Amino acid sequence: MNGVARFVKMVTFWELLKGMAITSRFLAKPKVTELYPDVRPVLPYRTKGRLHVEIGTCISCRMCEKACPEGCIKVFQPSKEVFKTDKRPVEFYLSQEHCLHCGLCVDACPTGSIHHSQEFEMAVYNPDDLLFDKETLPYDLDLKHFRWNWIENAPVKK
Amino acid sequence: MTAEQQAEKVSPLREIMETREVELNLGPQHPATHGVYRALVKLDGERVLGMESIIGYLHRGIEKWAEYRNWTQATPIFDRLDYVGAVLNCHGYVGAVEKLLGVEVPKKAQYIRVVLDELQRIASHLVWLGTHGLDIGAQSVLFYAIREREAIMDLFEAMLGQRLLPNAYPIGGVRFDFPKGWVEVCRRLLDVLPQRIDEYEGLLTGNRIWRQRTIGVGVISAKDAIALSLSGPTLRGSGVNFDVRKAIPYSSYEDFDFEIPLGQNGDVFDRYLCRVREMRQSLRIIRQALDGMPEGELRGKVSKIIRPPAGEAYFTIEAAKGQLGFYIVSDGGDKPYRVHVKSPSFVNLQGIETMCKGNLIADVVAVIGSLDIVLGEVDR
Amino acid sequence: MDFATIMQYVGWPLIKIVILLIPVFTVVAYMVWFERRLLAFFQSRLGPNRVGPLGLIQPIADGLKLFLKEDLVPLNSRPFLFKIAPIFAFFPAFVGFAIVSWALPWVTPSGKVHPFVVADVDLGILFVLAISSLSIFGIILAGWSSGSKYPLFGSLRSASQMLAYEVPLTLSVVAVVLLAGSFRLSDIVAAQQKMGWYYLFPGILAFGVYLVSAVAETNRVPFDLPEGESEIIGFHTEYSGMRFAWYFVGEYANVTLISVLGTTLFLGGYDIPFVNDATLYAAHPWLASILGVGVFAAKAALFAVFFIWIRATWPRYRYDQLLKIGWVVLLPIALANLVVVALLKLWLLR
Amino acid sequence: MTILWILLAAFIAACALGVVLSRSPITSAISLLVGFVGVGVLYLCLKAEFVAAVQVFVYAGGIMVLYVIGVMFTDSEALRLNRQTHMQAWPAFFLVLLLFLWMGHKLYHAEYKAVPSAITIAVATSPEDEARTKQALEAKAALARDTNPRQVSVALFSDYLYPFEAASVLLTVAVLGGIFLAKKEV
Repeated sequence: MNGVARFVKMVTFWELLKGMAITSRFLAKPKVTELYPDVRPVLPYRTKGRLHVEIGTCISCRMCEKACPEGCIKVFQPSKEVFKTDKRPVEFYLSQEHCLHCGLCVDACPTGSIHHSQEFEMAVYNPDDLLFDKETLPYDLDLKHFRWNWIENAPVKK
Repeated sequence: MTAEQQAEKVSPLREIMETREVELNLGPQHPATHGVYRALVKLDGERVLGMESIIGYLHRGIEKWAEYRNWTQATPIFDRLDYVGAVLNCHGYVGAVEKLLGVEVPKKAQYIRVVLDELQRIASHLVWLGTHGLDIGAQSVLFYAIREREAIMDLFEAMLGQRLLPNAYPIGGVRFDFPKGWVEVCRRLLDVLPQRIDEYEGLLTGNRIWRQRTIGVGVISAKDAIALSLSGPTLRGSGVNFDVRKAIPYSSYEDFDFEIPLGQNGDVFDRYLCRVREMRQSLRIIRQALDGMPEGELRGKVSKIIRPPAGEAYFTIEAAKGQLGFYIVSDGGDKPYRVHVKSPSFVNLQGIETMCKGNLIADVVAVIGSLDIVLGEVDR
Repeated sequence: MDFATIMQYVGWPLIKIVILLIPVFTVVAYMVWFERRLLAFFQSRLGPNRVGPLGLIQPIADGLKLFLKEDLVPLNSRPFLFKIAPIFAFFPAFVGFAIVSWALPWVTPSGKVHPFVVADVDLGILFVLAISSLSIFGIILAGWSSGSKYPLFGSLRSASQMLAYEVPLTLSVVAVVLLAGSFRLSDIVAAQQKMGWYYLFPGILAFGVYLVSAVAETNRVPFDLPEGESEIIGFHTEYSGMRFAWYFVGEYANVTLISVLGTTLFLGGYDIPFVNDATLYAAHPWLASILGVGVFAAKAALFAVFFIWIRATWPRYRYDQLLKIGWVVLLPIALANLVVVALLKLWLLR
Repeated sequence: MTILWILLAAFIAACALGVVLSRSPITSAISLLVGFVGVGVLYLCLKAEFVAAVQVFVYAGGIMVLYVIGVMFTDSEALRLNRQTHMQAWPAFFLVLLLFLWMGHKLYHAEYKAVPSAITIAVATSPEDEARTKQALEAKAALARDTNPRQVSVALFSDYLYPFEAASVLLTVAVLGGIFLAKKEV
């Protein structure tokens, strides 16, 4: 009996047809392709995009510079006299070209001045464009592109 | 009759028509080698007489790299070993440093690590399933598998901030708790995935073409597998019950109830079945971990600058590909003196010659697929 | 020779060829688009949808790109053979379309009959088989003249594969020829119309054999070993630009031809199902012809969808398994079927 | 028609010469292939469509593939370097010449019987004789029904049955012998 069943299975291509049924089921289902430039992706809050530095709250402690495994951050402290009153760095360089987006600098920062933004479109024609300085580092979060994701985010880190 | 005996028996026809073996370079740029792996295959027609693995095309000096960074800075680079199982690699390194430091990881952090590890294992297996299917010609499985992996990657992005190489764990625990709503989404995924795995099995497991291509191909016996020190599903496909999660439990794996799927014949099909079943077991583990999530600290007591005492530690976990070991030596400084990685892909790759000999070229492709090698881990 | 004779022997055929080739080229180009889209839909993707509405200009963009690419000839190759090999792969597929009869003939008011076929030759189907057996040289010569090992393996595989599958293919066609009693494609369709049902049913085994060997003949999944992307990259590994495109076009032309032939042989060609063609033709000859072409295309599209569907679903066979299926499974089935069909013809379908 | 025929014949002869004279085996094979196709076209000109199709199908499509593969996998460079000594060339030439002379003689003195075609019958019929007209029309219809493969098969299974069967037995023996040799030697 078992042999008969096996023979019937062999000549009826049952399992091959089953596979075809599975593929055909997806014919009518909604597609998963993301139409990226037309439909902006929805990014969760914790996305590690380009590094964003609030120069105003930075105290030039250089913790991020020490934490960075790739050495892509360079902070220039102001002179001693200025530092007593104004701790903001005179210059802050960030080479996005080498950034691993590992988040170690964010961990290290005592004031929360450096954090990952949600900007992810970092393709440039010229590698030099990936070198950011004090003026170019902060950017305005263009909120109209980013809806909050289905995962509501955890409270903002202080 | 072996090739040597055939060569000895000289027939008159053979004297006139002397045949030569063809040496074929499979790779380094080849669609089926899963990276820049080169196999020098000696062929008689399409039959493989001998095979030589040539590796090193993706050598990036990761181990040396780590010696020039301090202990914390070295974590992100180990994500890049096995780039489809980054969280697991990170766990391996971080676990080794914690062992050397003697840090107690809080229970909650351990559970979170288990959830993420198992998700990563499923993601890694899904990539393997897709590419393995594609190697043997089943196209759609790749896209279905990548689609499901995408959902897992979304979970990673929400939890860890990145999709592929998230630098998941700091030394001593985890960074954050799950974000709000994450657990519900994860549970929804856990409900969907078994049906999806059923679909893959419907496309492949029963399919007569798939069975003909995989059953009895690339056989390696349990004895050979142990002798070559294979690990992971590649070893378990031969019927050897060894899983680091059971044998040397780490990160509270002893709390969970799961089975180790075993094969019998050690052929490509058994390794395939092992991995597919392992995905189901991983789902079980994640569910248990989410259900039994304890409350508590996220991170153990670790100073900001890590200086482990002089000494050495070996810590091993069950990565998606097999046993991943980190042997670290400290001279008491803030940088590792030596980090050695026992990477499963590199070890498993040794079995390829035993498996491929006497098979056809098409089988070599199937065998490479079934070993699930990632060249980033082979060359380091 | 007067003008009328020249027109009869040279002029009209040439005009017909042009009229035929333009749609055939278009269909072949859009087969690629159709396959990519449908395959993507099976895989829950969208496929090419950027160039033009629904990605409809994609084939033109692809063709343009291939046309503008550099034509590389490898150093180790035999340049002459390397250059002529694509022609061998390309032309047999297109020549085959000449004998396909697309619809019932048009009758002009003056009583002249214009058949919907370039050359309704006596031995139509045999002619196609003979010509298409030449297409194998395109593959063999490409593999050999490239001076590279992967193409060589590809061509070796494809040669043994085509030899193995041409026999069952021919035998399954012969079964239909037996039933119809003619090699002429229009006669085969007429015989099916007369019989009242399509040869799919008396020749179900032949149909199965035809399907399998057609897939193998066109080198498609699960028998796409000569290309076998993931194993040996294929016989056209070394080709680039337009020469590669000829292989590509040739493959899709083959798929189209095989679909069209299968429709004619087993699905009744331009016969409109559930409608008495003869009465419709008597009433509105033009309508019957146009509908006939439409129905024909729809039936052939079924074949194409089937090909794409199995490409989306099944894995690939191995070289030895493939040959085993050809010689050990299909050939005996085809032979037995031939006997069965002959007996049917003798006693039942006289 | 004659011009076409002569051109074709010359083309085929050129191909045949190419087969014999070419140094590189692959060129020989290709010219043999082209020659086969040319012969097929020649058959077409002689209104033997079936034979033409079979010629292309079997020789060009089937047998030549095996030839080409055989040539491909032998070391053609070594063959080319190994310049063949042509000691047999002159005797062979004379033998072939003799053969041609004999064949020409036979052909020249052969008697040709005209095959009555439908047209000749139609011309021969006189409209007066009703019975003969009917008969002629029937014959014409029969001839029209007589398609090429039908003629071939009728001839094969009636007049030439014995040679046909003998040839098939011979081929079977050859196939079996080939398998036997291959099994034993390789």
